[in-house]
Amino acid sequence: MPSLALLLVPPLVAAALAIVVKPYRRFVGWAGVVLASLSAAASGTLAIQVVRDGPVFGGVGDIWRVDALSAMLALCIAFVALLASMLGPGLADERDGDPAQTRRFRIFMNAFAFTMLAAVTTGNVALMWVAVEATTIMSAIVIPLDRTKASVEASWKYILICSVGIALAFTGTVLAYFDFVSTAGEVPGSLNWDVLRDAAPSLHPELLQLAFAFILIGYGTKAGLAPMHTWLPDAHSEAPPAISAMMSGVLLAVAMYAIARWKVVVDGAVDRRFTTTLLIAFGLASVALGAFSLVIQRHYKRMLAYSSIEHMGLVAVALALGPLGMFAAWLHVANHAIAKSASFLLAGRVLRRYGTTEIDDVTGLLRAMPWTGTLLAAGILALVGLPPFGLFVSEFLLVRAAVETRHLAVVGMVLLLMAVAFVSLLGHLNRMLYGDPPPAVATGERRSWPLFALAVPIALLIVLGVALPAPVDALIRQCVASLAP
Amino acid sequence: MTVDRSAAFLFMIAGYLAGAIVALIAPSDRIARGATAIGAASGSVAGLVVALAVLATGDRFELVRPDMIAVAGGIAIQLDSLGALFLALVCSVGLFAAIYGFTYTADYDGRRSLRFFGLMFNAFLLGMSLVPCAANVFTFLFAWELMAVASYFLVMTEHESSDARAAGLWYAAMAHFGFVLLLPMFLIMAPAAGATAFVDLRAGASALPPAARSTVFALALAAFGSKAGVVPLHVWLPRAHPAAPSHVSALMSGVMIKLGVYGLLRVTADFLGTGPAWWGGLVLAVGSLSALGGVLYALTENDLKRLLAYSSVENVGVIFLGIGAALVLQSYGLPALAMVGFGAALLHTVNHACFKTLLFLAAGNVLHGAHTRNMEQMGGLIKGMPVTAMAFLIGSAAAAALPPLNGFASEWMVFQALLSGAQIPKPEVAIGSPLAVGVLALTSGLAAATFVKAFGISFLAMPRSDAAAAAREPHWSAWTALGAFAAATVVLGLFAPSAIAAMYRIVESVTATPRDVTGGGGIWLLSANGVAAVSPLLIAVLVASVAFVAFASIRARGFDVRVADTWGCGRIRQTARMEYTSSAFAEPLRRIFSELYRPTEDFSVSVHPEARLIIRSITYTTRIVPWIEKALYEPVTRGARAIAASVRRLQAGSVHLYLLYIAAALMAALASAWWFE
Amino acid sequence: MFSQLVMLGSSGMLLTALIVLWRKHVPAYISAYRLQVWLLAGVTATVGYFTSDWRLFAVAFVLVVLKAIAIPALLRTMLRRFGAQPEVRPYVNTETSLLVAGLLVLFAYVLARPWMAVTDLPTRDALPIAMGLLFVSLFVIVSRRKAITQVIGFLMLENAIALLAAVGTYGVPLLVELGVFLDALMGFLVMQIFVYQIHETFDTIDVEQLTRLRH
Amino acid sequence: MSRAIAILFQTLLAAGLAPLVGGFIRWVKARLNGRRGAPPWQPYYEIQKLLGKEAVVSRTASWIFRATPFVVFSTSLVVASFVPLVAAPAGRFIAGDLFAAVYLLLLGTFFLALAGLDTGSPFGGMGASREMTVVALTEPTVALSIVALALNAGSTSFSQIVSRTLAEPAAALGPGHLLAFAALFIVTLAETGRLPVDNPATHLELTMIHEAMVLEYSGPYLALVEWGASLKLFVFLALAVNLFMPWGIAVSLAPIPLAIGLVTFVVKIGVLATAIAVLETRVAKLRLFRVPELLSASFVLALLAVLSTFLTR
Repeated sequence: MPSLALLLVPPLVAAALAIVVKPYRRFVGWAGVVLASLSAAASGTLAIQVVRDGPVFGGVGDIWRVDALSAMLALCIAFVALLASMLGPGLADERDGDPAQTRRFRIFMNAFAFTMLAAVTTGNVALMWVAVEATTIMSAIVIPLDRTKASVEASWKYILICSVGIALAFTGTVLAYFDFVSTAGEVPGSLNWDVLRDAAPSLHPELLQLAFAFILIGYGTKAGLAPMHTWLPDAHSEAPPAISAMMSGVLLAVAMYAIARWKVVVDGAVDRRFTTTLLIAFGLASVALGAFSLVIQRHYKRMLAYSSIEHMGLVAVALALGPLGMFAAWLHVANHAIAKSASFLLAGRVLRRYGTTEIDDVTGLLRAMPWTGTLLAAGILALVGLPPFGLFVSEFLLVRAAVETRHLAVVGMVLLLMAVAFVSLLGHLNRMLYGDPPPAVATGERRSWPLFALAVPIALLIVLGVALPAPVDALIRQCVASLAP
Repeated sequence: MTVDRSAAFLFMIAGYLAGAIVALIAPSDRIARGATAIGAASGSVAGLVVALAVLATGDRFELVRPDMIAVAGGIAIQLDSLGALFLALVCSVGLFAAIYGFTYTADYDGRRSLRFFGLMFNAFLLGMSLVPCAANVFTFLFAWELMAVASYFLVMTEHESSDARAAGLWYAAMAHFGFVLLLPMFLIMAPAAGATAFVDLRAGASALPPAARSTVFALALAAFGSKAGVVPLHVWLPRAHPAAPSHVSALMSGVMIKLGVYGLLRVTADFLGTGPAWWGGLVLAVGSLSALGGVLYALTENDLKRLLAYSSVENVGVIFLGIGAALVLQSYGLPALAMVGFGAALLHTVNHACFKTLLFLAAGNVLHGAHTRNMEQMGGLIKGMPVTAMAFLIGSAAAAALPPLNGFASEWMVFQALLSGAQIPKPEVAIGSPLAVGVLALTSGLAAATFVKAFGISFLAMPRSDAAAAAREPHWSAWTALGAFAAATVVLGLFAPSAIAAMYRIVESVTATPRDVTGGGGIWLLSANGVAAVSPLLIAVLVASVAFVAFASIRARGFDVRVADTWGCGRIRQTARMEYTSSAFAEPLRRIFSELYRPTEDFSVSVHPEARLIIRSITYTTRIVPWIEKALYEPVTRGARAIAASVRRLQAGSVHLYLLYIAAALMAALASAWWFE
Repeated sequence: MFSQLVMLGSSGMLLTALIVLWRKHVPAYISAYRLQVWLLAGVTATVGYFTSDWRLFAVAFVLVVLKAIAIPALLRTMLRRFGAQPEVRPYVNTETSLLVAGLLVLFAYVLARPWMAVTDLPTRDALPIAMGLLFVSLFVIVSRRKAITQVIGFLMLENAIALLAAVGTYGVPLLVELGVFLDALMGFLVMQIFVYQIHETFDTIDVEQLTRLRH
Repeated sequence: MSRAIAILFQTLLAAGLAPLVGGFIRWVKARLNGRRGAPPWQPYYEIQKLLGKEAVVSRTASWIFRATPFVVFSTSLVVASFVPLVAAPAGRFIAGDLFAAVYLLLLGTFFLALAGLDTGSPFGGMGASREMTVVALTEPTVALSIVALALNAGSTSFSQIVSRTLAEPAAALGPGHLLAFAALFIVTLAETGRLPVDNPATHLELTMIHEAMVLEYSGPYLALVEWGASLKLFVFLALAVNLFMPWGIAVSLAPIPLAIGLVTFVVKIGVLATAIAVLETRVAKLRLFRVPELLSASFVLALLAVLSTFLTR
């Protein structure tokens, strides 16, 4: 229980500290970093504990339930939150924004981290919904940090679309709960996931199908699956880089986590083909939409956002491809979280130096910012699934799972769409990296600590790509086992 | 001496990694260049040791690390003699390219990021040397993509010119196209869930139904063909190779495209075994197309390195002709004759690696000396750069398949393989092989014309620009690489019989067919049925002795030589503008094959502003339009853009539209839920 | 008696939703919303009374304090701030929007058919009405152009779900109920902040202007 | 060992007879034109004169210009060594087969074209470009006629082909054989620069192909180049004669068959030479861009030859 508390409390403390210290000062930032690393360490020990001796329960009426999948996602969230707190405004960049904005960022960034951690560690499906809704609210506030027309518009669309989506998810939750109550009666802790999973065979199939439809559309909106993805490019490209890193990296994964949880419950009652077909349909739609939106794309932050849609589509497809597919899905989620958050933070640095998000105006990146350019190139190469980075392994496993479950059409479509995304992303990277930097942009870059901080995720990706360490392998195998019916 | 092969193998990987990392963090450019060269050279030497050890003893070298990425089957290394041959190729060319590169990249000091170049050069060599050793699907694809990524960045070193950037993108796109086909091909062959080791693939492939085997073959031909650069999929090769620095294009042209050949051999000869006759027919067709297409485009090319790149496409076509003949013979139950085909293909692979690397390194010297790749501005380089000229001459003679060099030996073997195909009683084969022989002969004739132009226009007569006139030899260390490959070209030519015998041993170990075909007898290169024979060594000795006798007898009689101006129908002074240019040289053949070239010609006369009758200048420009690209690749890119445009319109900006999308999705999901049970 | 009372309450709520579709002035929407919350509180109280579950009384009380009094007051301050311009011509004119609302309620009945078969709760008949209210409030958000109207539509969506929970499962556990309340309140506050920001940067609250971010 | 001496004797015979064939053709053409014409052995005088003269070398030329005459002469002579002239040689000392012969001649042409370019004069360049065009287009025809011969002989080695046609004379009259002979005859005219393709007697810049490349040579170099060219003509004629009409060729190395072989060989070469002379007086030179049509016609002939040998098998 203590490591769970150690995981959840630090972000709250950091948020409270930020609220208390009215004019923002740097020590609040450093305190936030220390607390975030504390939470990350806690998630590490929690993961080891869960892998060693099964799910950890906590809180009154077992509302907290951490199994391998929750631990893995918590690890990702904590890691990305640590990155965001280190490289967010107020610490990393020399010229500080105005203190009020930075203070607001620190408060809601930590709150945002807490809500995501709560969402993955709670065992109660309704509380999971509440936490996911809370993530929307916390992140929405901080998108219009600099009050430009675009960011205000993006935040309005984000809050409106996601709230509508989430409301549908709650309808699905209530439907499932209604079905459970009408068959098993008023049982304490009836909204706990493991209780629902065990009771699933006795529930009514046609009702659970409707519930899953609502849930898939609801949480799908949060996960950015097509056609509910429309908020994602605007929100991720207008939010401050640290927030879009957290949103693109792990918030989408939390929504996929919710869908995966409900998939297990629904698979208990309904024939597996129902959820598989729906997931593959929406997954392929997202991959197609993501890939083709990259072909003619003029802004590099929107480019990274559309790439997230494509990767979430891949995860959705992978979830529907049996146990090996599940393994590929969760490995892909972890790899993508690291690669995408690093890429967004690097894009933030490029934005600060070049002042524009137009790809055509950003030229000669390797010459102007050699280290950021190299790291960004590594990040984007990882995102297109090239060795020696981790995404190559998960995409290889995904295709292997598809071939083994005889989904040959899916194999063809996925490979073709990934090729389209590959050529477009590499084309844009090609245009940005090479050539001569515009005269107005200063060239040269000191090797400061943010660069080392950003080199860590890239190194982690190479480690995951070249030699999947045994503990990670065991953790993800446990995730697959924990989702088995 | 029994060399500890796993130690050497690990030393190879360590060498490359050390070279890469030290180059990346090197303080100065010079140290970065040094680290790159030393790391690459030491890695290559170690790799060479392992390869030669396996080739000599013939028993396989195993190294399995299942724990590395267990879920994908782990990292598995297994080197049999076929893989060892290609590893030897990679390492030998890599070794000399590293040495050559040390002085060649000196021009980049301060201008280019040599650290990044060092990292990528060593990663490229590591990727290439791991491909022939891979023993399971994941390791193979990992090495394959690492090779592609590293070579993409190497192509981008000189990234100022926009066409280098375009070349890089084309190259990356085509390399990925190959990967996208490789993945399903391997996985279809994988029998059980987890079994992706090549041993299981071999078992799985034999158990596949014929339809699946044909799909696997088609995918393999397309994927490995795109890496080898066969015609419909060759568009990246003439763009990427010239853009890369010369020693890198030597590596790419000499060795990297051969890994496409290795892949095809591994899948067809090793995994799939004998297949229907149309397999061989398809490879023959692709081979002929590539041979003819490659040489025709090489003929009209004015950029020296692009000419050599197109000539690589032609030589890959010749290799595919060998493989095609072998597959046809195999499908008609003549495995012994098929071995001649495979042997010829392997021999030509080795030979082409030698003389093409020689040509590219010599072209590198020319680029270093004359600072231009355009042959119209070269000329007379033989006077300033005699050694490079001699190297280029040997390379050109070998590329034009002239005896007694190695090009002739392997092309003669491919002829014999095709001839033995002609004896099969089936009508379509009896017509197909002679046609292939005709295509091969036309190709070698055109290749001779191409290389007369390449050598004659750039090296002989008077220099057409000041830079060409001032061209001088680079640092002497560049000669080591040129000398090595020139010697290899000559030795492989003269002692071709023992080379083809080695190739037969390799093919025998892969296809495990009995070897009743008589290998090279001493100095005689034998045909399939052992009757027709040619001895390059004897020819060389005879020609040399007759020439010596003639020279001695004329020298004995004594005659004086007067040096005077070239005869010019009474003109006063001979200038470089009176020489034949490279486009003029190729003009007759371009006119004859004009339907294939479809040149665009535009002709403009600029007249003096006041007096319309006085013509100031007449400009005539003609361009060979690569219509293959227009026909095949343009529709694909246009289609993708059209779909992208329509997808972009989805994100129209209005919140209400977005909410409508969600409502529609909800209705669809509910309908599917309602319809499902 | 219990089921008739619940039916009366929930159909009343559905009627208030139709008012929003029918009328053109924002103050009318606010009063309609307030009425809807009172009815929701009434339904929750009756369910609490008949199932003698004190928790529902507490929920009803919080509903009244929070959603019937606080939120309408905040909405009115917002209105005073922007001036009560008439609702800009919506996408769909009144007649068709009422027609669509009717269709949506019909669809809700078709959808709810399997639920009716499953349960024998007295409040069974109110389920389709709750789903109807949900679809109508979704339609309000989609069809109206003013930001305030969309906020009200969102609030009615929350009411629909609360009704569904109350009717279907006699309320969810207290902790979840608290969570849902907190989310609803936070959501409203954030939306309110955004409406002020939109007004400030775009100096209009017509959402139609918000189409700069494309492709 | 006696086999080696036979081959040496045969090579010397070829070297001796080659200029005579060139002179004989010129003499027959002169007689046909009603002129007395220079005696057939005139080329010997020319070679002897040239060997004594002073050689002029262009200032721009490199060592390739000086080495080419020796390469051209030696390659032609070596090809003559393994082409069956008087006897059908077999065994160890035959250095190559039909393909090797063709490619060795291609080596000679390769260097001759380079020498043409080396002098830097437009004529050399034009000659080299046109020569390589013609050579490139004749290659497939030569290859296919070799395939036609090799098909029913079972391999591309000379002795095998000669002995097979000797064994069954009926096959020699078959369509495959005749078509292959016609194709090879056209190729001979193209490769050695005879009339329809290139006019050996002219110095007119626009029409000469072979002459243009050797324009710059003088003295002993010119002698060697001319000798090499006549040797090349002699080899092609010998190929045409002995592969298609091998009767009378010496099978064993006894003196009598050798003598008969020599006589029949000289008669056959004489007949073919007069045929060429008659053809050259009748036909005019083709425009350069009509030559490909002639060569593609010969390619079709060779292809038909292959098909017919296959059909009749």
